[in-house]
Amino acid sequence: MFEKVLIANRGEIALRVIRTCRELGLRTVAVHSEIDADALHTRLADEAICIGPADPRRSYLHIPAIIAAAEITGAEAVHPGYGFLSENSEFAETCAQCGLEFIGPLPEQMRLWGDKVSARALAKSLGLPTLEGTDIIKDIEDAVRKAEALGFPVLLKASGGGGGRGMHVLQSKEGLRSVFETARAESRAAFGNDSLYFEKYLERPRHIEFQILGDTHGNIHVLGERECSIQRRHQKIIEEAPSVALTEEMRSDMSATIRRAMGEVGYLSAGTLEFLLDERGELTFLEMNPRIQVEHPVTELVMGIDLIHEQIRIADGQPLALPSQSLTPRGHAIECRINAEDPDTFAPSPGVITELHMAGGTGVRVDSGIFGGGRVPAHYDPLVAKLIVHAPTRAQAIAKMRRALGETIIGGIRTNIPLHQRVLEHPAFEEGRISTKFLEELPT
Amino acid sequence: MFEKVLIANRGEIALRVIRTCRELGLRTVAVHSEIDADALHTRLADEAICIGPADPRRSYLHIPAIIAAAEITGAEAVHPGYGFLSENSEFAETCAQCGLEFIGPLPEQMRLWGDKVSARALAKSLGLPTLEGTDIIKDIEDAVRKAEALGFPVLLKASGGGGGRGMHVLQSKEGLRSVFETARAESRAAFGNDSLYFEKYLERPRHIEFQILGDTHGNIHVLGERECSIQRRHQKIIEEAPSVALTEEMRSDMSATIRRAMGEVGYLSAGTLEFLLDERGELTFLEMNPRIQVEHPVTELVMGIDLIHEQIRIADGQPLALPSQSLTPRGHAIECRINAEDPDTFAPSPGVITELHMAGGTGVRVDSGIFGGGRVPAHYDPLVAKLIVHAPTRAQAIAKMRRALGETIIGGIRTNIPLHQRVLEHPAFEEGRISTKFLEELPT
Amino acid sequence: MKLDLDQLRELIRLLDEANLTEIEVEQDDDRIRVRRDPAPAVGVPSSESKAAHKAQSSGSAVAPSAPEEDDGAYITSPFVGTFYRAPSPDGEPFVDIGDSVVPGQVLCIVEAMKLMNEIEAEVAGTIVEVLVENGKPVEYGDRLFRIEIG
Amino acid sequence: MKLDLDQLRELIRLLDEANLTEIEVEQDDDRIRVRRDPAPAVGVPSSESKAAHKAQSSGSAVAPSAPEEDDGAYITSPFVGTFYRAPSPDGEPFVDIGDSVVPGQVLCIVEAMKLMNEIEAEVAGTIVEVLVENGKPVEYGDRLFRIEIG
Repeated sequence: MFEKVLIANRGEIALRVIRTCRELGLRTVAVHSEIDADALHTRLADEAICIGPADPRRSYLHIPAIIAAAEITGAEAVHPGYGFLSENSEFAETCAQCGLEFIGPLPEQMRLWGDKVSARALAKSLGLPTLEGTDIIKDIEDAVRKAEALGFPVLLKASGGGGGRGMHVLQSKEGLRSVFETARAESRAAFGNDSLYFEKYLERPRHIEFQILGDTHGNIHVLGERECSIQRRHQKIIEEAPSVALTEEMRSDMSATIRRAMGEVGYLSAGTLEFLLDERGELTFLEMNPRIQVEHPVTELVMGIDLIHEQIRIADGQPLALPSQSLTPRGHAIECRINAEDPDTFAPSPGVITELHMAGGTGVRVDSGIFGGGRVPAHYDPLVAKLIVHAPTRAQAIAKMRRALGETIIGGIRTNIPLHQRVLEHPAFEEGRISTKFLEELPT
Repeated sequence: MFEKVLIANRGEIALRVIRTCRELGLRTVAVHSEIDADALHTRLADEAICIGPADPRRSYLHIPAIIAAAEITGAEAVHPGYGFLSENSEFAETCAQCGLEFIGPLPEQMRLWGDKVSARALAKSLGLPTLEGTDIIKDIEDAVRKAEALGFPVLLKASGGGGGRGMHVLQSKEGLRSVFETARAESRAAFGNDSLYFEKYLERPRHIEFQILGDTHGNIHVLGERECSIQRRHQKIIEEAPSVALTEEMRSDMSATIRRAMGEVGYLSAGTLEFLLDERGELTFLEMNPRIQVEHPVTELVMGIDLIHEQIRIADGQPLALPSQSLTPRGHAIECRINAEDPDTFAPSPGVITELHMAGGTGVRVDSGIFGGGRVPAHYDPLVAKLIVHAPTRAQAIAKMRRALGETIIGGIRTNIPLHQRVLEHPAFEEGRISTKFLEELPT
Repeated sequence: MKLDLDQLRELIRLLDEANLTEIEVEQDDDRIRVRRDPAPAVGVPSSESKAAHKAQSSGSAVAPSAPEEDDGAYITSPFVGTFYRAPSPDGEPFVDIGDSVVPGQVLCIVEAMKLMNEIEAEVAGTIVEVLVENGKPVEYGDRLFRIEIG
Repeated sequence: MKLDLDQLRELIRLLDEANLTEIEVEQDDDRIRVRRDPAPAVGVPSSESKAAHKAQSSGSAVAPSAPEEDDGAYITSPFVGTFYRAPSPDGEPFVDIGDSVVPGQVLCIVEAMKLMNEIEAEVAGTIVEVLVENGKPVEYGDRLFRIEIG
């Protein structure tokens, strides 16, 4: 077993990984940019190495600096967290070449699922239900042809995109040309790839995703679903497990399908299969995220497991040995992503934390990267803390989250706590009548 | 159902009750002394009433002030927490006379179990195994006779005592006279009652206690045991659930005995039956605490319930309806009581909190009454926070607690965190070889 | 001197927005400085409580005493309860503004648990202000009357 | 007096970017000062980390540059890696104390991922101190040499 793990990330997820490593008796190396010299992950790791300036391209995204940090500290394994280099197959390969255990999927799996069009084709061939969609669009004439064949409304998507970026809804062929040109330019700029394709556009789908784990012994576990329909511009902000929209039959059918499919590709480590659920109750495959996700704690709470621990076991070649009870959820969990941003304009709100009181008590988990007196830099993701609750029922979890949000105080920066409170107080949310359009349609 | 609850307490337990009330949609009234005007329970309740000066006898122990606070705020129920008035039958009676629902046992139950000698006799008559002991000692001649009949070593105890105070070990009859006189004077001063009795003294017992709940419909639930052997001068500092010292058979046998016994007396609300476990595996009844206890969260975590919620349901006359899974523990939980005191001399260490970083992440629960910039007054219990962890196994819970203690930072006051760390690192603790003598015998 | 308040407000807004502690601008003979010292109480939850914290934590009166203050002295409540100015609903108030009082004289009643607690003056003086309305709840330490000693 | 708010905002941006606590500018008779006191360190976890925080958070050198300081200037490491003073284990050091250096002259090697990165002087001057031992790891921004410019 490796004994020293470098965490190639920052913020709450770096802390999350450090914590499990420490519980397992593994030593930890934090890497940090200059502006993060006093950050919590820098302070709480056993060792910390400054790898570059605040600009993430020259620090957290700079592969040679991270590898060099592993070399000089003698780290034997690397956990990439989420974001940054977590889905970069070149990074995973470089780690392997340098004799570092990469705690995550194999590089070929990352490549396999990284391109949205090929991922969808693969999913289809593996027997997963997929949304009707097209191949790569050749040109504007082809676009018109393909869109009409599919039937409006359609969604124009970037093949190399992700995180909801680079998507455009078209209700009719009107304006298709200009949207197509814009999207192509955007995609080239953002992803270095201007391939676009169409998908059937669903008006009010739910976002449902399944957590999986695969080990080197060919075992695949499907650890239930999460509902992440509360999104703003395709960025999830509230997630829960389980989803009220799935029946026990839908859950077990889809779990069996996924287990078979992922067993076929020999998937390793943690991964998430994202689906849309339409109003008729059909689940269709959207994409596969070959990494740990921000919202993984809701699964941990209802399943009673530690997903980072399982990732480490898998990287060490151990077989999965989850208790049988971990395959059925216990109670209900909800996560609110606390972002440093204006709750109305969504403008980022970096700054110094002048006041801090995080919620506590029964059934409350806090995964946070901030501390009183600490700085939230403008250079990185605005996620500063995750407030996660667990209760016997969904209604009790909602009551607990309201209580927890009410006693959370973060001064010095603006946060989206008021937005969370508005969602949590909304009757439609309470009744579970939600879709990815919920926030858009929420009256202010 | 009552809609407004007054919490007749302060610190973490007041917050604990406020939180559950809020989750249930109940309004809360905090009472506070002058020095607690800025305390967390004062700030987080819906209303707060100043009831007197810092001296607890003129505030938190002053029954008329608390009742008057309920009257002027229109509170309909009172939760006493632990300590202060929680075991005062006169307070419970006064609440009833004033039309306030007392969230706890009936006054007659408090009286029944409040006197240690009569409690032991009652327990014996109810079929609970009791430690060999004597009646009230008449005088010094009677003391010598009784001690010799029982056989040394013996424990001299105050009939009205509690919390481990007023106890003396006698290895032989040498010195019995002076110890007897001292103990009698102490007991008179501390408890207003100079009745003393002997109990068989066990050299290295474990402290094991069972959590119970009884409702107005005659249902009694026994919610497993807690092991609280890590004590300093009979003050518990680390508690866990379940105990490694009980077999499944011992647990279910004792649960059945307790259920029958408590059913017979018609016990209401939460209560704890404390036992000693000797080296031969015999459990003997020690005392019954008719209230919620400091260490109740370890039971909550392994049973997946909220004991304060259950107390409120019971006070409202609802029948207990715990899920069947709540009768067998899931995983292992440990609680460390963080006290504002010197870890070596145990001298209290009040002051202003200048730095505060509480642990977080998977399986960590924090019940705290402090905040950065807040004051820990010298007038009250030194308990400032409870760090509670939950993990699948005891070994994992220990690793998690070490991790959590390591990242907890409380500046401005001294705390017993270093003592907790020494215990958690000790091989005997790790192996579960503990007794109430553990701390005494721990090398510094 | 004529203040440009809008300009000042703009500066304060900037101070807040940028989370600064000081802005100073000097132009010709004019100088503006806005400053906010950082609150030492980091981590103080202050926004959540809905409680009206009438009781001052600095309130030093622990009895119906009359501590000297810059603007006179106060009679504070030694009990939590309901404040009554008269012995009965229709009765005359025990005292009113302008009345002279002597030590031991009953000033009001604070009722708690159906008990009428008579609050007596401990000093001689003149009532100059009645601070609580008849029939309203009072907390321990609440100011009831302002009194001019002598 | 008329405030140039845009100018003020620009100063605040600069303050933030450079992580400063104060900027004061005086020109002719005008003076502007913006200031942000560091929040008092309540809640700052400081005792847990076992990491040797060699990198100063105030380290402003982001390249092997030679920023002026009161006691000379420093060459800092632009890479994480292992510091070597000579091109080979048996070789002579590139430079030693007392040596004059010119811009572009190789001063040392920082090895990372088996790549030997040559660190060059960007200014002319004299090496007055070697701050890292041969073969030791260095972080980004670590000071390698002190140099007297000129």
